[in-house]
Amino acid sequence: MNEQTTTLDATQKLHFYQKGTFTVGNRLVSDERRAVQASTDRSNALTCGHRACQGCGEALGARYAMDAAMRATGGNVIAVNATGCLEVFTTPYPETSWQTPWLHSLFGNAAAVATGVAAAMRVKGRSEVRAIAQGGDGGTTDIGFGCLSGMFERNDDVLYICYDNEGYMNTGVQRSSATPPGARTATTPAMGPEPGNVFGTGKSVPKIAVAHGIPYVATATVADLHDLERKVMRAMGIHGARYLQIHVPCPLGWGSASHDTIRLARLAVECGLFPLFEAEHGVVTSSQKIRRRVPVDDYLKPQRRFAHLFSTEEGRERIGRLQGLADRNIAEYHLLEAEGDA
Amino acid sequence: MEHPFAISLDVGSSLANLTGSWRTSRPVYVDRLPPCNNACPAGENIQSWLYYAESGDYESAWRTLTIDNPLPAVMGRVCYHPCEGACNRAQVDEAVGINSVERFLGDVAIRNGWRFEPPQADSGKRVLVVGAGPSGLSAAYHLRRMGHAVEIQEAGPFAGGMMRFGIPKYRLPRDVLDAEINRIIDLGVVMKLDTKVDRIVESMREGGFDAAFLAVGAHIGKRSFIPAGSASKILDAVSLLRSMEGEDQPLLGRRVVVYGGGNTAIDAARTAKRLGATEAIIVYRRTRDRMPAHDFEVEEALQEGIMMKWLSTIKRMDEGTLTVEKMRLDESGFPQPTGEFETLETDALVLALGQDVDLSLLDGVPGLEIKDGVVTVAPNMMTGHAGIFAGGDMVPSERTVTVAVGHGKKAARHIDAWLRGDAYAPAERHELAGIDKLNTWYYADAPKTVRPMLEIARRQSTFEEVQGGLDETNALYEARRCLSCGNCFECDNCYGVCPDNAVIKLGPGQRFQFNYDYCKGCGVCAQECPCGAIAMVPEEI
Amino acid sequence: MFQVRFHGRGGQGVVTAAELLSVAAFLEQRHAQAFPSFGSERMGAPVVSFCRIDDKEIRLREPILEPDALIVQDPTLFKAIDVCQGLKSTGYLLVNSSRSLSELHLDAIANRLPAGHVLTVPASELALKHIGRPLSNAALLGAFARLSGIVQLKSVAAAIREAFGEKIAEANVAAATAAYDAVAAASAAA
Amino acid sequence: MLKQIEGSRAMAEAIGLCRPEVICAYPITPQTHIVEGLGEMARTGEIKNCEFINVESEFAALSVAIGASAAGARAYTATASQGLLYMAEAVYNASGLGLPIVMTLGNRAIGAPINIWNDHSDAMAVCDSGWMQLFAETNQEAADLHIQAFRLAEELSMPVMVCVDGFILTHAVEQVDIPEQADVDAYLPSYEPVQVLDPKDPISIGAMVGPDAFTEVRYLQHYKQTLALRLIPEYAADFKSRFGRDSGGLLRSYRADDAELIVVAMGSVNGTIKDTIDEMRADGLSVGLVTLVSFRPFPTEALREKLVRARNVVVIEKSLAVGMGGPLANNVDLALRNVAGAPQVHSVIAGLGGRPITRTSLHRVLRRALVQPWEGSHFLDLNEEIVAKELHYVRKVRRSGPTAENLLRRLGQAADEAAVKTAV
Repeated sequence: MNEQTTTLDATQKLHFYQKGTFTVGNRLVSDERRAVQASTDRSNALTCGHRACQGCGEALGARYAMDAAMRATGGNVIAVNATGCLEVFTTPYPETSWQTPWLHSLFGNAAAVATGVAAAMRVKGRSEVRAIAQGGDGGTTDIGFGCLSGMFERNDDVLYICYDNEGYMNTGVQRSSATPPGARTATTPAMGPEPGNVFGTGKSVPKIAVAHGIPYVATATVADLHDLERKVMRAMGIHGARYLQIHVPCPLGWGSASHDTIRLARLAVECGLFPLFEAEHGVVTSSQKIRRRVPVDDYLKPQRRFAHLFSTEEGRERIGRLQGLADRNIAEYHLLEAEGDA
Repeated sequence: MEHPFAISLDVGSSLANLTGSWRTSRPVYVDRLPPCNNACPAGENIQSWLYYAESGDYESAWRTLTIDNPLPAVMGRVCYHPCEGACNRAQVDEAVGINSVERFLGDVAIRNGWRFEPPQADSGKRVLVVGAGPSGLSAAYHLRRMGHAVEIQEAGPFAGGMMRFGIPKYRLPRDVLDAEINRIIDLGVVMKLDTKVDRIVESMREGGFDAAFLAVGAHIGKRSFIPAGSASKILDAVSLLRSMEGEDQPLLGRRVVVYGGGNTAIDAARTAKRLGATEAIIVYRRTRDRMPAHDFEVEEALQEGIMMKWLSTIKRMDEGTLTVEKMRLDESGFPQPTGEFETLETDALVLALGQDVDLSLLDGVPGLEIKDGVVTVAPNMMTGHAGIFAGGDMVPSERTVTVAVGHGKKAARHIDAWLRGDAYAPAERHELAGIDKLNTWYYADAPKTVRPMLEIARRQSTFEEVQGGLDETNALYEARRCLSCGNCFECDNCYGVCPDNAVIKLGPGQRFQFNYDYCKGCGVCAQECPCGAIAMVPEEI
Repeated sequence: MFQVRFHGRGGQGVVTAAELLSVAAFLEQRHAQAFPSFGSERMGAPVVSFCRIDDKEIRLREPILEPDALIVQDPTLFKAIDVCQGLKSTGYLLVNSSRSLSELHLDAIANRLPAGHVLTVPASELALKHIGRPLSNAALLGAFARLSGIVQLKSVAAAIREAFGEKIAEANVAAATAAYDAVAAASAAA
Repeated sequence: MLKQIEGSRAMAEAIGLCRPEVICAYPITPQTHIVEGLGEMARTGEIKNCEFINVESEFAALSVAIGASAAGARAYTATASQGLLYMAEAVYNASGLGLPIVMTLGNRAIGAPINIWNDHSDAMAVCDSGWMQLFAETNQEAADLHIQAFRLAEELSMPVMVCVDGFILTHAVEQVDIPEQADVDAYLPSYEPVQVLDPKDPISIGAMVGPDAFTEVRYLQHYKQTLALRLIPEYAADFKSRFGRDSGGLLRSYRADDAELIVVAMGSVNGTIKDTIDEMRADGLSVGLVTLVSFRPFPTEALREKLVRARNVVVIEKSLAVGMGGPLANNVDLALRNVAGAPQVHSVIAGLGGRPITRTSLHRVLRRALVQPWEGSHFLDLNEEIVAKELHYVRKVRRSGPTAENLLRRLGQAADEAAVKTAV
């Protein structure tokens, strides 16, 4: 049986896999080629009974990332959490959904707290225990940005994971600096001369992270588990400051169907609005190619936060500008190039 | 360890919070009908045998396949594979090469000498099968495996029926055909060749048969009246193809015209080409797209240099020339004469205008109804005469090997039930797994494997098999292109994508189970199931 | 309690001077408290620092408002601020200058104080000679030891040696000693 | 070892003796010399096994300490003034999570107007955050309090703020007896956390607590501080027995037992007050002092015991709760609440923004308290003339401009006028 498996794996090098290449697992591939999530002994770092909304992308992304980190470190992970949805829905007294050691301090200090954890582990001679900070986009790109940048420039041994759902969802869907242009939020209503979030605002924290020259920066999505896990594994194999931004759709905040969470994450990548890339020491080293390119309309349409764009001529123009952003990403990160030999 | 009150909590304690109560609809695992299975006239469980083939377990694949069809090597060559036409993968890139994998499995089985499991017990019933064509062989095989004693009485000198006398050997090498027929005979089926049944009721009585399955092929070529000079050489395609199995090959001359638009016309023209004709022309009254012949056969014929004359009818034949009238299609697509004529040089005219069945063995059988040259059968394949069933070319249906094999299986099941004084009730059919039920993103892009083709020069001069088979890697690759439409293939997606960890993985072959204590009913699992094996159903309130 | 106020400009080392004096007193088993004027002054601005010396614990935390002695690193300060504010009538005044009190127009002040309590000393000049840079602290403290007798020269030297590396310390000690001797010579002459 | 040493350096050396494992440093005057000293000692190896982290803000400084402490390390940081306010959220968080961090607060005024000099506004701003607050009178006590603070913090798993007057103590060079390492080791056991982040025994720390348990969490915090009322004197006594010095404790009194008038104060000003009291006693005036070391927990009973026999209590404090008066006075009032025949409490606001508190001014206000005690807050050395001018101007001119700049201008004018007069 083992021999046969080996043969089959060898075959895959000649003819890449059809069924199961992108699925979580597959009976025909060896365990190493299956996602951590395929395993019955995955950590379930974030376990059942949490109070996330139905179809929560963040709950999914957090389990994906933490389980991969647990696998990569043999379970030696301490997680620090910024205030936000993830914190609130996982740890309402008297229940916690976390199975790893976990600490919530404040909204804007997760990176610094994780620095402290890493320092403590080093001083205790337990450097094998790794610190991971996690937060939403509000806690990362806005209020936690100072601490994040500080952790980066000191090159502290922390992996910071931003679960990017493009707004302040915990407080009722307000705009953050990660909210995309055109999106309606409670603080960027679909009213007035420029309805929704204003074009030309916002920032790319992954790019800013790259500018810090830290050892590793990557973006990932809940729609591509293998890619996500690979990046977490890679990150955990490196010491120093690392940043991973995971795109996690929010059915509540985006006005999308709960079952569309992964589909939307996928469409965000495939239309080019959320480029998947990796960078090391300040240089972008790879990007995940778009497999089936779609126009941004396909991604925007299932989300009520963009519904106003589809009803007017001006809105159509703005969709065009969003397409422009997608096109720019595609060009900048070479998202359509033929795949290399890797 | 006692923790500081409230701020610090024991890990995993949220398991106490049963979030399943939030749910308004629940996911359920379902099995849906794959389009390939749905489209197979032989009723093969294609997806099931591909499942085994994917893992390289070819014997299990072959055994699963032959539960429904005893002739995979034949089928893998001559079937027009409606399965592939229905295959959902066609809408992703290209259909899975089911037919080629089937042939691979059939060939592997022959090469390895795999044999069928004999019946566990004899039923004591005897069934007469008339005709050793695909339908008769299929019925005999199934009936034998059900434990019945089966005797095939075949009028011809060889078993195989139209597979031998209608399909040229460059499409179906005879050793392959023989191997698969012999394997059926090895099950204990009695094969009586050169035994023409003239009076079915008498034959049954004399042989002490409890039931009969009539599976006489359509071996009589239809003739059309074409005024012809005395020296004109006119013959029918069925006779031409049949004569290829004899010792003396027919002499057709250098210029041969085949009249007709079906697969038989193509076979005849390609055979003529191989017999040395420098010109082989198919004359057809309509256009290519209206030709009943399968397009790939037309394509292969064109590759081999067969010429086509569309929108033409033959008006008469004189020595060395044919008079042809140009046609045009009317609004409803029927050809109408134009009054324009032309002549074609020709040495022989082969008529391929359809075939009839010799139904003389049914003369005087009470209760039988014959209509348009075929026997009327009930849904259970039984004729109006109790105990006499019929299938294949004899009954109203498409005349293909695959249909015939399907008839044989279906008839066998009904005969078996009838012999037990019972009625066979087919299993309820699942909902069709259409492309809309799938999430094809999870399947890597993998175009269909192209099967090797014999080089053109040899195709024009020899009867060697034109289309090659797949080697093992190719076959594996091709099998793995199957999307497993509608049926869980344990990809772990539902287990992975559940934001609430509410899917329990039961282990290899055991599939999954929902943990409704925690499932919030978001529906991500159903959306992300690649093969459409999860349905969302409303919670009862 | 003996209270000394240092006047200088930002960057001239008034804080260090006060600290050195306190350490010299400490080395004589006395209590001493040195503290700066707590400002955010930059280079060149007038600054002050303080030093209290006593035989018992010093509890007082107010600035030195009525000093027993003033040490002025830069005579130009007399034009800028009221350097002598609060100086006790029995107090000492030591000014870093190569010029005489008259030349500095300090005769009026000198006349209010006891004879021999007011002196100029060319501390910067001596520093240039011994240290190579015009850092007047050590020389002023050497001179002040002789002028006031509140600490001994050897204590000043020891404080300097505690604060600096050997080479710099010895140069400073030399400057302090030279200044001490200069004052001794001047008072002998008087 | 007795040293003539800058206060900041003395504190740094004392903290170093406590074997801190993670030190977070961010510069802000006047605490900067402390972390500079620690940084140097960490670099040279004088402090072993220590992570010294230069962070990007005070918020990060305390946050790093929070992470380190939760992960089981002895964590320390220092700040002052604006820095304390900038980390205020983390200040509450550290105490709410029950993390035994020790932090030095180099007390400094809070702007605007921006002011780098000493007062107690910063400490008062977070006095109810759940941290224990100990105020040092001298640099010796400042050094000693840190050693006691680690023991106290870790015993109760509650953070402690050691408050030292900016510049007055931090920048003063005076003699401090720096303890020996072995003695400190014997006094301060190694840190055994009551909760720790450890993959071997995972827990979740920092849960969201709703109305069903929040009151209990707060009550337990409060209860811990009441335990500290017993522990603080106990640790001070143990400290004295080992090191031979009175340092710390809840409070100390000076010539107060028979005093008719008792002054209450915190921090370095107590030294000047003692000198003043000695002078007043010499004049036959019945004055004494109670020096409060522990402001949080507030030693209500101990203070009551000290004050109850006096006729008048004057609270001299370097802070002002704008719109209310002196917060310390208010707290002292609490100690006398419902006491029959309790002394009258009089509030003096002094030393704001670094204004020197001189014996002269103290004499004036205390002598007045003996004969003509006042109600409300007395602002020591308030320049009433300038205030009156500004008030007049503000009433007259709507767009009167910024108060601070107006006052500075008036002060300048007054000085010029004085100069002109002198010249005349």
